Amino acid sequence: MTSATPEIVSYANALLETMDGALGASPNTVILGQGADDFKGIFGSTTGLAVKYGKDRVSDMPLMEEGMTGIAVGLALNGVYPILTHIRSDFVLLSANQIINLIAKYKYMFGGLFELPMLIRTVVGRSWGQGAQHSQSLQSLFAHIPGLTVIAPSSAQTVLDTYPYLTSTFRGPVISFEHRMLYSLDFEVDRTPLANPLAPRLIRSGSDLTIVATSIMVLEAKRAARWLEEHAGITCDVIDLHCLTNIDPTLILTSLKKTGRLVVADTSWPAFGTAAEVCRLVVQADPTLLKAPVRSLGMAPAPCPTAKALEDLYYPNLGTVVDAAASLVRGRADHGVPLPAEKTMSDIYKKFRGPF
Amino acid sequence: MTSATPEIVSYANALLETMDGALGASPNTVILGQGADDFKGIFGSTTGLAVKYGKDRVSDMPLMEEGMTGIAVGLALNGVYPILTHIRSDFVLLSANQIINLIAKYKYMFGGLFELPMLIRTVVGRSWGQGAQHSQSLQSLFAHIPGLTVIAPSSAQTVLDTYPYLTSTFRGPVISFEHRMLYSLDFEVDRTPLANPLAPRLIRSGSDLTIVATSIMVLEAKRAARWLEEHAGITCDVIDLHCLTNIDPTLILTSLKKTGRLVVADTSWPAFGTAAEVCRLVVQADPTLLKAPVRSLGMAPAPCPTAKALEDLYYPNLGTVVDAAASLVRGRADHGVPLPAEKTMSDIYKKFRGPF
Amino acid sequence: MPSNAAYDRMFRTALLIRRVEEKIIEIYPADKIQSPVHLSIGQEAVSVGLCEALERQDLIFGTYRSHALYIACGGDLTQMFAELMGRIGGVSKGKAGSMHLTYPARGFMGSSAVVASHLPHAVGSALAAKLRGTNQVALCVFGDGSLEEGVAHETFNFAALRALPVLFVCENNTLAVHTSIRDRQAFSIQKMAELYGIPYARIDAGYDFMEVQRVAASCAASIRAGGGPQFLEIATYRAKEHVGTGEDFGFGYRDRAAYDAWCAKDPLITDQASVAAMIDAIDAEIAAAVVAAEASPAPGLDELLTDVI
Amino acid sequence: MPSNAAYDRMFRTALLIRRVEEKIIEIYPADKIQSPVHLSIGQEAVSVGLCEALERQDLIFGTYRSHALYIACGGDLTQMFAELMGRIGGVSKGKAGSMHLTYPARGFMGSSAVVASHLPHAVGSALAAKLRGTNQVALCVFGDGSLEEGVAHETFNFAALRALPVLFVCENNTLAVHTSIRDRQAFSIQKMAELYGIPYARIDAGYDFMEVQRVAASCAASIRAGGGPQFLEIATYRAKEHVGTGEDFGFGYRDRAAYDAWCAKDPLITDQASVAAMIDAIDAEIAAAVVAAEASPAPGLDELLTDVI
Ligand SMILES: Cc1ncc(C[n+]2csc(CCOP(=O)(O)OP(=O)(O)O)c2C)c(N)n1
Ligand SMILES: Cc1ncc(C[n+]2csc(CCOP(=O)(O)OP(=O)(O)O)c2C)c(N)n1
Ligand SMILES: [Mg+2]
Ligand SMILES: [Mg+2]
Repeated sequence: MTSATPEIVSYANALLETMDGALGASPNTVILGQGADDFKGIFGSTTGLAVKYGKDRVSDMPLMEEGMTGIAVGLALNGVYPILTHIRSDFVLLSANQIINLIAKYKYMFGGLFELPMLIRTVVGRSWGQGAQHSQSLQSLFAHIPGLTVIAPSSAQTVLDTYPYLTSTFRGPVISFEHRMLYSLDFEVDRTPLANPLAPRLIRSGSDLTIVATSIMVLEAKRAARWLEEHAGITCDVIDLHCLTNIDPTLILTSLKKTGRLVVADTSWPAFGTAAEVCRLVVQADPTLLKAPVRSLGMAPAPCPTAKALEDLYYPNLGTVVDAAASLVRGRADHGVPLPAEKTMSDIYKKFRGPF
Repeated sequence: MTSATPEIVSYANALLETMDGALGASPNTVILGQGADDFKGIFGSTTGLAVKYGKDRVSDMPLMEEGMTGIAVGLALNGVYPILTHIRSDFVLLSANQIINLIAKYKYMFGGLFELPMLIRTVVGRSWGQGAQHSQSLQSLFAHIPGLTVIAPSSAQTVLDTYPYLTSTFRGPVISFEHRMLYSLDFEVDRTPLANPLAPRLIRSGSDLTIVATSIMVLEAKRAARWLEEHAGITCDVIDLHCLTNIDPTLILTSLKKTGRLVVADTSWPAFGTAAEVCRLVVQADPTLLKAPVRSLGMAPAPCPTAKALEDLYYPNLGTVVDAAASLVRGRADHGVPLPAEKTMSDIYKKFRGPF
Repeated sequence: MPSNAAYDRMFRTALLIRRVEEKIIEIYPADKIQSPVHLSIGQEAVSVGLCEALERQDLIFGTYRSHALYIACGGDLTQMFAELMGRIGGVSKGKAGSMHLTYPARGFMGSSAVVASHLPHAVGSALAAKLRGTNQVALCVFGDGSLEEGVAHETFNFAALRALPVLFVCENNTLAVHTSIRDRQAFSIQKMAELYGIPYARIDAGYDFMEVQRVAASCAASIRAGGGPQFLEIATYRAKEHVGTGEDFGFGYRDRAAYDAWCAKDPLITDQASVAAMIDAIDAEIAAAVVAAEASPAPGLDELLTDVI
Repeated sequence: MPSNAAYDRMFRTALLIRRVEEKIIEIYPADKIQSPVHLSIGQEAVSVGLCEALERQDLIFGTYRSHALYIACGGDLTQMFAELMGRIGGVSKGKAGSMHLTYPARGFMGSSAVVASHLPHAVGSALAAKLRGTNQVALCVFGDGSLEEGVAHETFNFAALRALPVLFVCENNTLAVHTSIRDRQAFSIQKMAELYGIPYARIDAGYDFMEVQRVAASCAASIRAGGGPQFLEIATYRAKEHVGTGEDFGFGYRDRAAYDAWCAKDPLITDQASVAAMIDAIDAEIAAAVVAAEASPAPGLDELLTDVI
């Protein structure tokens, strides 16, 4: 452990490895999705699997999101574990009825007679002018609904931690929001299994501020924490929320006892979103933990504009996180902490791909 | 004003009056919905209008929620104001794609070239064993999405305040969550127009506690406030949130400055819901306003069970609100305030229909 | 070949369904069943004939109007009444109620109150059957209204593309709530099935369980032989209001004459000899089930949050 | 009757579309257009013929692959390039980009990147036209993939039921991304249209704008005369990869031979005399539009939150 160089895996390869693993582990596991079997292989996450396991098990689909999701229900009811793929999470809205009215309710509504183990993988688009209809990060909609388990893996590590557990052990339906920009990044990974892969993770420790983040905002939070420490001596707890449903707030509350200050950085809109839910959990437990107003960072309250210039303003980034954190800790907007020059995350990650 | 007996209007009749008014005011306003023209008339809210205005303008529809909603887009783009009806808000999920990917984005995505004025009316089921698929209150899902305006009218008064404004003046798409149990209740109404029908309303004043409520929970909050005053001398501010999007928090913050204690009572699940959003707005402004943990009341974190015995436990009611309020104000669970005997709201409203 | 024994057995099941629903009508005003009920009276023979044509490993999917399907597949009566009454002894502990009957012990895998939402479930279970080589047929029963929903198109296309073992059965009572099929569908149901190359058959005598059994059995045989999906349209008649226990001939949207014509052909009315031979035992069985169901307690707080995830 | 003048006019528009897209291919590597582009090269004649058949009051709805439709309906070139480049001078201030072109001044009412989602928009606008008596025809252009989505079924049924003035046009390039129509559709497109009683016509020579114009004009005339919806399937060929500016014949899912066969019939390739007569003026027009577009500034913070509600 000590002397070995850490293993490096890209997000896309972690996905591919876990998909391969799931298909290899059981003949009754299948992947269904438009293009799941083609040469692009859902951005590399299913490449080659149709050849290896057959097109019956890694199956291209017509355009039929609602139908495909209902088919997953029937598969699960008859002994097959379905993995669905959507190349943009926006398209999952076409199956909102199946997910919310059927999948989320099937076990409870029938008094526990049925279970619907399945994994719905959806990719969140961002940058390169995806525009209003190819960029949404819809985790909050589904996290509102009891019966669903919603995750937003922030790294190859969390993919490797969580997907094998989901496909082999977990008995409920799961929706995963995978961020497109993470796919090409490399991560250090540690193969030690976790006791509970759905728990939040403390991924950096500090004492001035708590940053609760999801998905790619976890990377931004880590980078911001490093910047703040280097440039201002401000240290942060960074918590990767990872799973948005049935959040155990202990880690957050413990951190806030120390820091008293909270920033929530999510990939979606703050209103009725992750930021809102984290705020609720905190003030239901103990509002006196908060020594300063909470800051929530997410997409601007508008549909996503296509123009690059607006897109750069639309999304939070390293600078936004640093600025929010510094003004919270220093207690004023003119906090004096230097801001990083980078204007847009996508440009950075095009050049620097990790390892993280 | 002083001596006149107040005018009493039922919720259903307020809806019928505003629907009639909208059709009468413009030949280019139409109602579309399954059963909109039949003898049940969407629980009395469209009865007789097909005869009065013709079946072209009050139009029954095949089963085609996604298609129908897309048709509303086309109507709005070509000079017709559409009012859609869904007899259960659960069915609106079949049109989530049109509402979220298209309707919410049409104006912004095209740089303001188009507007989509329209009203989507959905009825929230509750009680009498509606079960998991006929009882959801899905306002939070849509309130998360920029571009939509989401309301949950709590009374005949708010219907009369708001609907004529929406159908005649407001230029954006609106989704309204009308509560089925409100339909048969009578309300005192005042015809004085409001400056901003989408603002929250302070509907009762007190000093010990702030209750922010939506839809039928506004009635429960009012009844609870009365009970608390009568039985324990506890007085409450009751705020009807009414519109869940772009909430102006001023009224809530002003109230909290006085009371320091907050209960949020919504018709849906608290997680990622209205309670969460209200908490976010408060702690982003000033967490020190909160002198005690916030309580959120909503449906239990499960799909809705059909059995009456479980349904009674599933929903918050007068007793739950009183209990939460009393324990907050007294600072302990054994608060000593007597609880009302009623176990279930539906039984009460079957006997007592107002006026409220 | 259906024998007299088969006739008697199916007649008995059909009569059992009718008498169960008449019992529901009887006890409904006392608020013993506190939930919406969508009665199958007039439509019993469809479910009876279909279930008679299935094998034990087959899977069944239905709608909110599935009392008949539940009983026809062999569902336990006490568990049914307990379910309708919201008791812990219900097949789903009272959490499901009338709109969501199910009986997995006989392959009845769920019923949904969202029109057409179960169509892809049947097709998915058929895909699993094909992948796993289980020799199962999936039976999917739905109303004529289902055919308007987009998911019907998606589902039929996929079932046909993959030649899946599914029997689609449209119970065509010509109504969706109060709207006639004429005002809803610009297409013919037969042509819709044929669009996907799904073999289609129609039964006009939807009251004739023997005929339903015969045609359904031949469909199932062809499906089991690997012939892919089949489509069966069965004309039937909804005797009561869409939801609830009353009649609704007085509201101008339909005609009592059609009802009378239907009754004149319904074996449960015309074959009074069989009725007389069976009704007492059936009624006793029902009465016992109601008593047993009522003895079951209501679910308590300990059930509120179980089985969510 | 289309004259030589009509041929020249349509040829010019088709060539303009092709040259605009070739300009896009040229400037794309320099990251001037930072968004996905779905090129229409090979499919230009469809939009050109259709728009030529419309009247000024008519309404148009398209997909993410609508460069051709935008230009064919008369959209301004500078506003188009500015839109693609994310400039404030774009038709939608840069907020829309390539996937959401629109030009209301010529009735182009929107294009959606969610496959098939615009079908009901066209039908709704046709319903409004009928209610308001505007004599408009709604033109709805979509790819073959759209027909698999449930909403297509819902929309066709409704348009037929209400006899609405809408012209459905399927641009059948036989591909959805990389998947052949054979692997996606168990139905024939013709039979699908006919299922709803929607009159159907097919054009095999999708490169022939004259033919497209002729057939579309006769469809539009019939629609305008109150004949209800019409359906036109037009065979066409997507020359480039699904999204992006490259070719993709090397990935095994399709054949270069089919492409070569198509090119051999494409007037923009075969009629080199017309090309020679027009290309310089066209290229100059395009170059000027690019320069003008680039002169337009990027939208600023003041635009981020406008036009939301
Ligand atoms: C998606 C959806 N839309 C609307 C409804 C309301 N609804 C309940 S039953 C019904 C009619 C269905 O008719 P049909 O499919 O013919 O079945 P039947 O009731 O005649 O058995 C409607 C519109 C629903 N339950 N689900
Ligand atoms: C609802 C939906 N599902 C999936 C996608 C991803 N997608 C984009 S284009 C496309 C293929 C569409 O094919 P077709 O309709 O034939 O149009 P073409 O691209 O050939 O013009 C797909 C699957 C999408 N945009 N929308
Ligand atoms: Mg019917
Ligand atoms: Mg295509």
